[in-house]
Amino acid sequence: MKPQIYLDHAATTPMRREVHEAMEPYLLEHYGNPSSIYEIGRQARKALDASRDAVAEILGAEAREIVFTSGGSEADNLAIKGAALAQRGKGNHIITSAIEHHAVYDTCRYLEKYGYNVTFLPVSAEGMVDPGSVAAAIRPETILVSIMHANNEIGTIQPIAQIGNILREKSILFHTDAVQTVGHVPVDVGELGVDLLSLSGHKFYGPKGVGALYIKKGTKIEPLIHGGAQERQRRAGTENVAGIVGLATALRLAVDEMEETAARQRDLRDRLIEDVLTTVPHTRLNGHRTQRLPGNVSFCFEYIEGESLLLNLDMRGIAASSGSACTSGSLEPSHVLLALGLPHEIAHGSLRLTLGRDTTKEDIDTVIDVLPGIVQRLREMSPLYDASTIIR
Amino acid sequence: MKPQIYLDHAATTPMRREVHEAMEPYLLEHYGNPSSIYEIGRQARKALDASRDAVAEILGAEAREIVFTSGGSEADNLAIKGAALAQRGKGNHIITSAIEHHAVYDTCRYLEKYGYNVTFLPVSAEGMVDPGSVAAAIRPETILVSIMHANNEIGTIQPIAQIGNILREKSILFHTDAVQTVGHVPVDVGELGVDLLSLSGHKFYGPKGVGALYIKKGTKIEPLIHGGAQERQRRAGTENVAGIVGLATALRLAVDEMEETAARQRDLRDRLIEDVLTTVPHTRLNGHRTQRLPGNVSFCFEYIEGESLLLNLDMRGIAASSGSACTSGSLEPSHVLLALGLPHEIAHGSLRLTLGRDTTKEDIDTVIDVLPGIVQRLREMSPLYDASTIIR
Amino acid sequence: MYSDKVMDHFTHPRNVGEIPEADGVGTEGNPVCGDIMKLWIKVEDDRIVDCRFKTFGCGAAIATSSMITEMVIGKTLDEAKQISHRAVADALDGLPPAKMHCSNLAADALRKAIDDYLSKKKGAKVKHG
Amino acid sequence: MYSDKVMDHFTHPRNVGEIPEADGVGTEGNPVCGDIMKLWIKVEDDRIVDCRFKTFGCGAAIATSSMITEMVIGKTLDEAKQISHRAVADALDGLPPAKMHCSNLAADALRKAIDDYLSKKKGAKVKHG
Ligand SMILES: Cc1ncc(COP(=O)(O)O)c(C=O)c1O
Ligand SMILES: Cc1ncc(COP(=O)(O)O)c(C=O)c1O
Repeated sequence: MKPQIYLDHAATTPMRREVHEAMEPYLLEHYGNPSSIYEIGRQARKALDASRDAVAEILGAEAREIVFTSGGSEADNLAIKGAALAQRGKGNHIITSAIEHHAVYDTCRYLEKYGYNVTFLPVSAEGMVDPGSVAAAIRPETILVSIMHANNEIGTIQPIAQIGNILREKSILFHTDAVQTVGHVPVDVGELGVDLLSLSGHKFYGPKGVGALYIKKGTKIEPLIHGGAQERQRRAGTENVAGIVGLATALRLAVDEMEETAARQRDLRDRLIEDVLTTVPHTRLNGHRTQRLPGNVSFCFEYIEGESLLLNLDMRGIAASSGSACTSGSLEPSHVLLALGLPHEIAHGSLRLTLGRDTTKEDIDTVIDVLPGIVQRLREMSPLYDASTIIR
Repeated sequence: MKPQIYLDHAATTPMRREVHEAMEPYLLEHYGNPSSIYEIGRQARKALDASRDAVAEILGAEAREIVFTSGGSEADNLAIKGAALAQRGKGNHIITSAIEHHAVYDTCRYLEKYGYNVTFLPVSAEGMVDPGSVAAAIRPETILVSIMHANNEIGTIQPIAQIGNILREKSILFHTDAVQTVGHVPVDVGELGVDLLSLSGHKFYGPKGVGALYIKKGTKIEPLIHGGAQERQRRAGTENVAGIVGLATALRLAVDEMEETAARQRDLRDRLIEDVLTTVPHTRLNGHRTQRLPGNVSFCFEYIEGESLLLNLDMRGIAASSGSACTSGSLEPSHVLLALGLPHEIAHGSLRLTLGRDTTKEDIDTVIDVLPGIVQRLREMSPLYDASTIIR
Repeated sequence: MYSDKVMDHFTHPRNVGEIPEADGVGTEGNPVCGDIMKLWIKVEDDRIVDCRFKTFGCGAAIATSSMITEMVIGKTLDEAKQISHRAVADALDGLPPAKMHCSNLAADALRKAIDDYLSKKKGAKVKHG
Repeated sequence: MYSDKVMDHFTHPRNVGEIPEADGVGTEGNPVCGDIMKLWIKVEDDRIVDCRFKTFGCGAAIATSSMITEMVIGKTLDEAKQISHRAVADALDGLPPAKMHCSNLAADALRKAIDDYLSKKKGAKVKHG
């Protein structure tokens, strides 16, 4: 049973048929190990090379600057641990933001255990990092800055190019987690001024379990996975050839239709935001009103809790999420929402609806139709509701 | 163009159609993120759970003891770095062998840079680790022993259960890299007496880019990839659902037909070994004569170099390898062959032929037919050949 | 994730609402953790004759609240006090491990409501005595 | 991986073998590295009239050996000495980066063979002179 309305594209996207078709030969016939010198290995190697060229070209990079990984999390870990360990001699201070994905956030916390000092920059109520605060946080021993390109929960797009400009002349590495932007908005490593950039295939209609890290040439990085000489010694392990071909194919398709898809999504997004804000009282929009991902809508509904909202939506055929899908196992409200200054009980009532390339006006109409009733019903069940409405 | 005779199954195996069929729904329809609570996420979660159950059952483990990774290399890195870092307080000595795969070998070398002491145990001329030497190497500060189950180049199967017995009562973690044995010979974590065991899907007709690490319950391990709460906080990142389903399916199939396949391969293997040793002079068998993988044949042909041998075989439609496929990028002869005591020039002349489930008697006949001529031709071109034949 | 029973109680929660002139009220949880449960009881002859709830929380929190109201109506106070966390979860055919704390909330809120009733009664007795 | 030209020279190597009464012999490489090349030349009037080789090594080593014998036959010693590493690789339509050292071997063996010839000639002159 497929949900009729899938609105959780920030969690993962359905793989495109064209991507599957591109992968299939490398799952079956061309099964060679790309490190082998005989014909069937060379076929795999060619596919790998072509995929690397494609990804590099799209990002404005060189082929040898692309390292394929098992996903966004590995790319983030490789970037941050790899850069931090390789710069040990130079310093031990890292700057990041309070709203990073756990793959960056937890990795920085982990490094604190190993003698690194990390500054977690606060963000504005709209989830913006102030480039000035990055500049102000720099110390002589700062070796790395990691600020995400766009936030996965609230959709706010960060001023990466501005931060890149501040860091350009300094010998501080700059990483951005672009998992939510690559394939959705233009991403060019030169324009952003980054040394390291993470992406993940399944966020743009490619396969799960494959990602990439851009590593600007000359950037020293310690491998996370040691072993064979794959990926120019920066990432060991037999390459996921089919996955890599799938990632490159999906990225090419996403970039080709990006402008059109983004414009359509922005329209639907804005309609959804406005209609919900006007029809459902005590509702807040999370994230920035305009500097946000084309497909991201994030609300907090006061007096109710997110999971029960999701279950109700699921029963109506609407798939959505509350906070990051990755963290749904935890009981703590999202650190991103708390960083916006929201009190705990309001952060618990968050709903993220993320649009995709197939999302239609009808889908959005259905949500607008169904959502107010569900919220109202849950509020009526909530012991917080009555009291507060009286107070207001 | 498919090579007619693929004899490099230790490098990678062709994925089975049944595996592809099992994966396909999770590449396309059931694309949900397993961490999501709505229906399409729960489908993915169920598939993940079922795959974990299957792998656990086959290994004689519990489901929660299985962590899925992006392959054998990641599993090895997670096991060794994860265990070493988590035991930091207890000691800093690691015991391993001189013939480990680079994913273990290089990881241990890497840890040496961070204050760990590593003993690389020598092996016999047949590539055997002496369990007594493991016992003798133990120090009060020993925290981890890592000995591979079977070697990928020379096929020698190690006495893991015996080593496990020695370590059983000690508080020293025991890891085995079983990438070459899982799916090929019986592997039961209880019988082997290990705390950690690595495996990789593409070595048993499953997909590339997915593997697993068995982590005995109670074993403390630091994650290699931090971030989301996936895999019980031991390995972050959106799960490669289709890959994991493929791995479990392939393993089930491999285990079901293991006995029959292994018996057939052993016959062909032994015929190949005997015929080549009798028809090609100045040839050595690498590895143990009987304690070896059912599909592994490894020779050194004196006076010639492996790559030119491989290219000649490839032109005759035979895909084979020289040393490990992963290391074919390097110019150094294999550390495994050198550890057997072979001089450099002989180690350069190695040829590995690894049989698969589809390998036929005809395939082996063709190799036996073609190989002596190729070797002879290359020898006639070799400046080392004349001189030496005279000396002998 | 959730059993059919949990989903049934979540979708069709029994006894939602307040009892205007309740004999006892109990609140458990706090908004920081994302779960608050408030429970009202009506008592006659040491027997709970009505029980209603309001809950802010996840699916499990709502289902356990609903479940406990069903379990408790008709029971004596002594019987009601003996309803364990486990019993609520079992009556729902189990809860996911991460959600087990929700069954605590419901049982604890009930206990608080009973205590509230008993202390009021004692207070009334003292006054009249 | 290898160009068609490399594969052609590898598959059909030109001038394999020894020259029994060679005027010069050069050996380069060592078995530890996995590449040894031995090259014989026949010289008439300061011109290389024949050149043969034997090589223990990879595909690139065999192809560069074969290539250099073709390039060198008919050349004067001075011309032959100027054959650069790059020139051998270029004549083969390039080599993979990891294999570039193989073209060094061939050019170096040639230089050694020429030096051998020259030093013998000098020796002969000295003896007869
Ligand atoms: C013994 C052994 N360990 C580890 C690996 C690494 O596995 P993977 O290539 O899946 O990372 C391999 C194969 O390459 C192997 O043969
Ligand atoms: C911003 C961001 N970074 C990193 C990740 C991790 O990517 P993956 O799940 O592919 O490891 C995600 C998605 O989960 C993300 O949204």
